[in-house]
Amino acid sequence: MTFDVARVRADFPILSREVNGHPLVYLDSANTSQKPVQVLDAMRVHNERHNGNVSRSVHTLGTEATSAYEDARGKIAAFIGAATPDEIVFTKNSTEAINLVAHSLGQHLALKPGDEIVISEMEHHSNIVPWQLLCERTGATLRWFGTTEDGRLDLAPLDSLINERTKIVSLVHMSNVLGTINDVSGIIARAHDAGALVMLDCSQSVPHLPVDVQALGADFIAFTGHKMLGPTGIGVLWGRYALLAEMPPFLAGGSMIETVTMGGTTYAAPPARFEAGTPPIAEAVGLGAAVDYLNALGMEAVHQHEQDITAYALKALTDVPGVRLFGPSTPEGRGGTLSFAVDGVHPHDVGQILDALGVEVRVGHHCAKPTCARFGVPAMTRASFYLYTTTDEIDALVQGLDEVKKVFG
Amino acid sequence: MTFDVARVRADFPILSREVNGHPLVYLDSANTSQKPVQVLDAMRVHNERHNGNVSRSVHTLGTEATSAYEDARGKIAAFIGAATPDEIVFTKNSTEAINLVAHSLGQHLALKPGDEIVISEMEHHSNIVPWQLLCERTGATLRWFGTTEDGRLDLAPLDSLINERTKIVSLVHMSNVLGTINDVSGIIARAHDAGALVMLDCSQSVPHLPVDVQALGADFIAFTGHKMLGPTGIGVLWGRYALLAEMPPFLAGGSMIETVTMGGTTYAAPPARFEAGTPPIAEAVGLGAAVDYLNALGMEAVHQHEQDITAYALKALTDVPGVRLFGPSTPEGRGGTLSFAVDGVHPHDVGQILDALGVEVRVGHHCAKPTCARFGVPAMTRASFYLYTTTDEIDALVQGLDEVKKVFG
Amino acid sequence: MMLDGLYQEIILDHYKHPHGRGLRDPFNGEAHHVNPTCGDEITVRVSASDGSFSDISYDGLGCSISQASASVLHELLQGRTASDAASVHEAFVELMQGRGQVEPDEDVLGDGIAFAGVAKFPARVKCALLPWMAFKDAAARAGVDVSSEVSSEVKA
Amino acid sequence: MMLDGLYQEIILDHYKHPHGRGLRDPFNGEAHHVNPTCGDEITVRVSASDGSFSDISYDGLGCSISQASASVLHELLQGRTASDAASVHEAFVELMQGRGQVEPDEDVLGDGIAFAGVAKFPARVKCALLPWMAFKDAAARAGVDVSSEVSSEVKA
Ligand SMILES: Cc1ncc(COP(=O)(O)O)c(C=O)c1O
Ligand SMILES: Cc1ncc(COP(=O)(O)O)c(C=O)c1O
Repeated sequence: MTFDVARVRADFPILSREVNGHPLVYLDSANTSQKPVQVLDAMRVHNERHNGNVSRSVHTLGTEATSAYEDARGKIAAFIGAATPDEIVFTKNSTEAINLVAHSLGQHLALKPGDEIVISEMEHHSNIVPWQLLCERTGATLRWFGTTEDGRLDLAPLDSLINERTKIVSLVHMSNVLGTINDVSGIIARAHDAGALVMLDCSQSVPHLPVDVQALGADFIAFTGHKMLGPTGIGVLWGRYALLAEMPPFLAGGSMIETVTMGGTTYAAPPARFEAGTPPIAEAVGLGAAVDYLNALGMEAVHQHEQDITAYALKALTDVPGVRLFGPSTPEGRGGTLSFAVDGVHPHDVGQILDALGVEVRVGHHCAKPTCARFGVPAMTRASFYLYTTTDEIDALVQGLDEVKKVFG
Repeated sequence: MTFDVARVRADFPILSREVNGHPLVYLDSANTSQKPVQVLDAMRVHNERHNGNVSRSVHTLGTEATSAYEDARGKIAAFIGAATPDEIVFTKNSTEAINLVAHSLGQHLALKPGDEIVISEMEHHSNIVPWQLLCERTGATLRWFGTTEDGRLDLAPLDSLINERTKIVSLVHMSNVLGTINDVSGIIARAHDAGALVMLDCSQSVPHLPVDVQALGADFIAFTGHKMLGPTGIGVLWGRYALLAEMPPFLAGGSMIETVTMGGTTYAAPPARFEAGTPPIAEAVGLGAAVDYLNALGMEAVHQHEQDITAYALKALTDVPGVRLFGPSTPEGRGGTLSFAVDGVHPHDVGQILDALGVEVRVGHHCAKPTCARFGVPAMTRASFYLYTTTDEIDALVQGLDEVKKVFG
Repeated sequence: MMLDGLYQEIILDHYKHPHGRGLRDPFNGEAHHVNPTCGDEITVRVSASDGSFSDISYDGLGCSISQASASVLHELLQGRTASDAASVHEAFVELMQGRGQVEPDEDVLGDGIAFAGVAKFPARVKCALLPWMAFKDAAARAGVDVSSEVSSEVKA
Repeated sequence: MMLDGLYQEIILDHYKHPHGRGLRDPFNGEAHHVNPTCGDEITVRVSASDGSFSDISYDGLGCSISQASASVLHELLQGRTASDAASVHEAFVELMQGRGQVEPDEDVLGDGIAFAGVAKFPARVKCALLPWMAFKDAAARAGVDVSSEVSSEVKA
């Protein structure tokens, strides 16, 4: 079966709109993805027919809402190969999921001066700042992997970087700037040998590749609904149940308790322990529908389509004079996220002129200032692809870059 | 102009469904409200036409999404009389908003043993457990107001409870169990005299009464979208700008930074400082539409309608033999949330039989175990009203209670 | 009304006239369980010797389903051997988790068959299971294993 | 293309041939500003004496709009008195916050009128204002007040 991108596109209402008089060419899916009508319909039906609060009512609406919410949890567990739905904690986004682990695991491990946390230079700010703050709170030391010239993790210092003082290693699975898909198996093995726990920021991988947490071997992963065809307002933390069960709560309030008196409180088992307050219910339903949509196409097929587009785009951009690519230059070990510089033109200006042509790319530091600094630039232009991206859209990008060079020639 | 409840009801698709063969009688709005088609449409249009990530792109979709998100912030600021939209922080729910203050203000004030935090016995768990945990982290002491027999804050010990050791006072504005609307002016004056800051949990008041933060006089308030016709997945923290500006961040990651290096990070000004990661964008748009809807009716009119319904319901329930009401017995100083016991029948069973008749009430501890304990019961049955509630629905509740007594007679 | 056999006469009878209620001495295992969503509580004590349960006593606060379930548990398991109790326990848990698809065996479950209707109400399954889970823990503390797997869905 | 006068020739000229660029001594006020969303940076130095700005120097990294804006700022304010500078500053900020509705006065703003088109692009207003905000801070540090209110919407 070939991947029918035209049929896929028909499911995304926004793709038929115009921008500045041109058909929309949306090349910013690493920032946020568009949503198919199936996801929007599922949320609408939920809100119009089954809206009630969860886990709190015996009434029919509450029971229907609870089933819908828990069904979504089950779908997401199956999607990533979790051992049980109880390993899935709904958060508001990836960022909250990482903060949750930084707080709760940090407290559980009783981090102290002398302990070390290892991240990398190619992280999103959401996988940097929570660990910086954890180090501030506890006196632990932050260390990091560097990035090689071709945009890969520099593994040379692996054995010294991860050592008996290392307690937590948290790395991006696929870079949102360089597109690199990190082969983390060696790092995870080393970390586990050293007695450290491993978190992976899968914000960019779970939407685009088949990800199986058993095969990955990490202890926690985070990802976010809005980058995988789902709504804003929902993210996911997966963690090994035995670890979650040992961790203290982070956010506190309704639904995460076992019993409360004014004098003290005991907590529910995971995942409830980590889901304080009314959760993003309709958003979970939407994310469940997004997972159904991805499953129906098959993540292998989605990934293959993106590999094809990426190969085409790498070739096309390499052929544009004055364009400098950051990150791996072949499709192997990378996803469909291409960052580049245009000689003598600031990314802001590149993005502005492309936008005038309906081509939506992201410009700036992509919430990854250290990655930009590593490559000696304050900002980059980034085109990122998804299951609805076509080669025509890559052609539109390339033509747009010619226009950019004309204006700033 | 009289309040046209039939016209209001026509905007809520779910109200025309049936439950167990009976027309839906939804009396659980204190748990979560239903959503008018205007809110659902606004979100749908946003997702189908203007979806992009915010504050990160120069492209048209990103700019449209950012305007929509910031417009919503402006609407909410105006709705509660905030001095500037920068005083509005979007969170995922009330619970996160309270946790944010407990962490960030707790750190800012450098709480220590000997310091005191004052809450009350009629709080929702979301306004109890975050303060218990803050006390655990810092060694501060938690103290609380009791509740009188008729369900009001017991202000007798005000002057001793709030004293020079008090640093934070956090109280519910309207009780989600007793319906009591707390007159907080005296407490706030006393707290400010003592040098303490005051947070109000307005989860139940902002949806139902005109609330003006200038008139209220508190330093922080929290409320939640899903209880005020808006979607799940969004809540609001309002704080005085000067205080927010002094407070350290809580959740960390994308969008809350000024600059990031591997060695250290500086933070953006509020509200961005407290909105790490991709925020609930479509949810903010929905909440903005909810505020538009409430404004179009007028909060005074909404409140008056609920007062009328409450007066009717208080009378009707008082007339049912064997029903014992908790909380204030007249509509003065209370909202449309009525909790009660039915002699000899457990709330679970009351709720189940009412549900069989299509009447959706909440049963259980309502995330307020200490309130239940205060009145000597492990659980209560609660009927709660909103702008779409009719006197016919109150009649259906009363008839349902007759049926309950028949089954368990 | 669409109560679909939830409030069987048998259940209401056990609720209004509970068997064996009240905490008694002696006992060698006790457990206190709470349903965090609704606040129902139960304490179960067992006195186990020579491989059988000479007394099972309990006290608690809760709805008709949880209270009747405790009464039925007492009736079914009091005086039984550990292995008998384990098979009854297993049959009851299976019935409750069957979403209304399991046909109960009256020979094994006695009055417990009245709970078949409860299995169709996901929110109430926890009520029915509360005393049984507390009993299992109390028995474990008395050194007797009465295990039957409870799926995570029911725990949630 | 729908660039609506964003990239005026004047702007591109200032971008390609910036006036007064480079940090110079002496100075008695300096400020470094960053646009957190795009990473643009600028450092502005002022040398203020006898109530006028004898030198305004700057260096930075940024897009055509922010760089051209710094060049125009230099051209307009270098050598001017504090009160002249304040009124030009105010006129420029007003133009930028006008969402394209404000008619610029060439007598006051000179080449600055080329930025009228920028006001229609909310995402770029911050770029144009970056040097002006840094200048204001640098002047304040040199003891000279050049205040004009910047609405919170533009800060955001
Ligand atoms: C008084 C009160 N406070 C706090 C909350 C918590 O709101 P949320 O669950 O949306 O965080 C609620 C509702 O559940 C409430 O009624
Ligand atoms: C690699 C990576 N990590 C974390 C995040 C944060 O995701 P969110 O903003 O949904 O929290 C993103 C996207 O913004 C990302 O690309």
